[in-house]
Amino acid sequence: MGTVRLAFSPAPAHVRTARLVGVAVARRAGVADAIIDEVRLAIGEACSRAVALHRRHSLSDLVEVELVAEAQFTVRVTDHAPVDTATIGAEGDPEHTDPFGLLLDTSGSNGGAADMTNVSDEDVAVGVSLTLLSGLVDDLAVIPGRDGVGTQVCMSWPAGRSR
Amino acid sequence: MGTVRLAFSPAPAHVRTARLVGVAVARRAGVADAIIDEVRLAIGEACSRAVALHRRHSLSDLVEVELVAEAQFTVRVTDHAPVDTATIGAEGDPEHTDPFGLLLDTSGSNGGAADMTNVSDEDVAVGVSLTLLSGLVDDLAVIPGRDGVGTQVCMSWPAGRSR
Amino acid sequence: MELSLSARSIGDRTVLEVGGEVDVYTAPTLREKIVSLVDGGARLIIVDLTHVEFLDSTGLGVLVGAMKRLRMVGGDFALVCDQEKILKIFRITGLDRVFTLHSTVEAATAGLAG
Amino acid sequence: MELSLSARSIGDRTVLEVGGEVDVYTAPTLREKIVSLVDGGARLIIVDLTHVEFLDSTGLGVLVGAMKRLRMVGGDFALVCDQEKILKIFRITGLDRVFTLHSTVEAATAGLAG
Ligand SMILES: Nc1ncnc2c1ncn2[C@@H]1O[C@H](COP(=O)(O)OP(=O)(O)O)[C@@H](O)[C@H]1O
Ligand SMILES: Nc1ncnc2c1ncn2[C@@H]1O[C@H](COP(=O)(O)OP(=O)(O)O)[C@@H](O)[C@H]1O
Repeated sequence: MGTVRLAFSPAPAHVRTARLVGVAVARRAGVADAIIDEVRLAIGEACSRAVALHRRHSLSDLVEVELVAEAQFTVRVTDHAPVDTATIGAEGDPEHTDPFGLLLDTSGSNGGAADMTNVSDEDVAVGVSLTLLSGLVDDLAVIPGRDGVGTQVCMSWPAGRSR
Repeated sequence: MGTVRLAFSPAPAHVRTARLVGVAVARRAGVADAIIDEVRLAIGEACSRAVALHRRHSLSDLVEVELVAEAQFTVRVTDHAPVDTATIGAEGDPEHTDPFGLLLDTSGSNGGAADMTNVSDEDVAVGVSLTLLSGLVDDLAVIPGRDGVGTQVCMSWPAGRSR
Repeated sequence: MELSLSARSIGDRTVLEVGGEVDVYTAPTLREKIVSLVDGGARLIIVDLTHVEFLDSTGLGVLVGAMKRLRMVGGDFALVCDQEKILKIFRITGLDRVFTLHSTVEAATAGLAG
Repeated sequence: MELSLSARSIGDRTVLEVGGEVDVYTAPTLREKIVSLVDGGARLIIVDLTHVEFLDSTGLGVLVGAMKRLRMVGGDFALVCDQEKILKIFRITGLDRVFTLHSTVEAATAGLAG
């Protein structure tokens, strides 16, 4: 079946398109029905994360998704946002995100409007995104983009068919 | 909403993916429900044609689709097949394809196995493809690809929303 | 969405009911089915497109091929279709003048030159 | 597929029934709805995820924001979910330990600290 590439302006609506395409190609590649929900969620997460990063840096560059159907079904989602420490800080170490620490910064101090604005819903989302991905996908790698710009989220799943 | 690009190996299954994406983006761009069926068919035709041309020339290059959602919803389908006279002959002039002449070459002579093999089902399909496109799409242009390789089918429809 | 095919006999007529999407991906399956019906002796074939949701030029190519195949063996061929969306495709391509189109299976069965 | 939202009151509890897909595209609508319920005086909110077909990290972010918002005004917050597919998302992210999750609206209504 070969390769399908998708590239889209960093708008939330297109993340849905990416999920749609990802699932369609995965099914045709022979990915088992039982894991299609995970594939859908993982592609959505990787794309939402890329869209969020582009928007945070006011980048209109397209987010890129490459889908390759061989013995494995491989998905690569590439963003072009500068890899800065803020991003890495906000995302944390995917294997060791502490949901209480990350999310409930206001709970110990009994909360307050000022505290709450420190961690927005979007920050929480970006924070749990890689945690979710690493929990969902056994074969996951997050690598720096070419030329040191952006990151690439690479994921793969077993596929039944190779054509 | 901006731009969505799709590129795929020249396999029939991916034409379905292209229709799926095209319709999803068209809807979000605000293309009227009443013409969605035409948009689906037109994108499918343009992509089937590109896949057929790549296969005829044993090209594994990806077929490219660009979808732009602005005041108009614009679709550009690009193939990379050499533009040879055979192609142009088989496709004919889209405005003046004669269905009897093109399809029924065996009817006058009462038919025969030898005659029938002259025009295959695929030839018929490629022959009527541009006819169908030009009948379906008011705003249609078929232009040579960059560097004189391939062709680009450009189509557009009114879209309600510009974001 | 997927192609569905089901054939039945009405006297010496064979009715092939087609459902779902007839496109570049599924058209080969439709062609094989029609070839196998003709190889199996069917001479008067009615292809019922009532439940077809999508038809493209590849599907039209297969239908033209089927008609030619039947004419070659002295048979006949008719189509059933009452969906405006599909009829429009026949009209645009001029194939409404090439095929015998009926709106019901009954009309097609009566109309075929046995 | 599209997000559906419908709120009803059971005594001093507000039950927000959510259906469809809660993702990066629809999460802002869910957030606005919850904010407007809190602004309208709701203090004990149960978000019923029984009919949710898809939930991603953006949706989780909105739910966390809702809980924080309610705690700040002295309210309370609970979730209803019995779909394994969705529960798995809470478990992977550790949010099953952060949220109060019930399998029915009745259990959630009884459980909320009024
Ligand atoms: N998933 C994708 N969708 C659309 N365009 C892409 C995608 N990946 C790469 N491209 C575009 O293709 C061009 C070449 O990309 P690259 O991957 O470097 O080339 P190649 O893989 O053909 O060597 C780039 O300009 C890039 O914008
Ligand atoms: N629809 C598409 N989908 C995927 N890749 C594409 C598409 N269109 C172009 N590309 C890739 O992007 C690269 C740059 O294409 P081009 O259109 O020349 O660049 P740009 O429009 O960015 O100037 C090419 O390598 C081409 O393969």
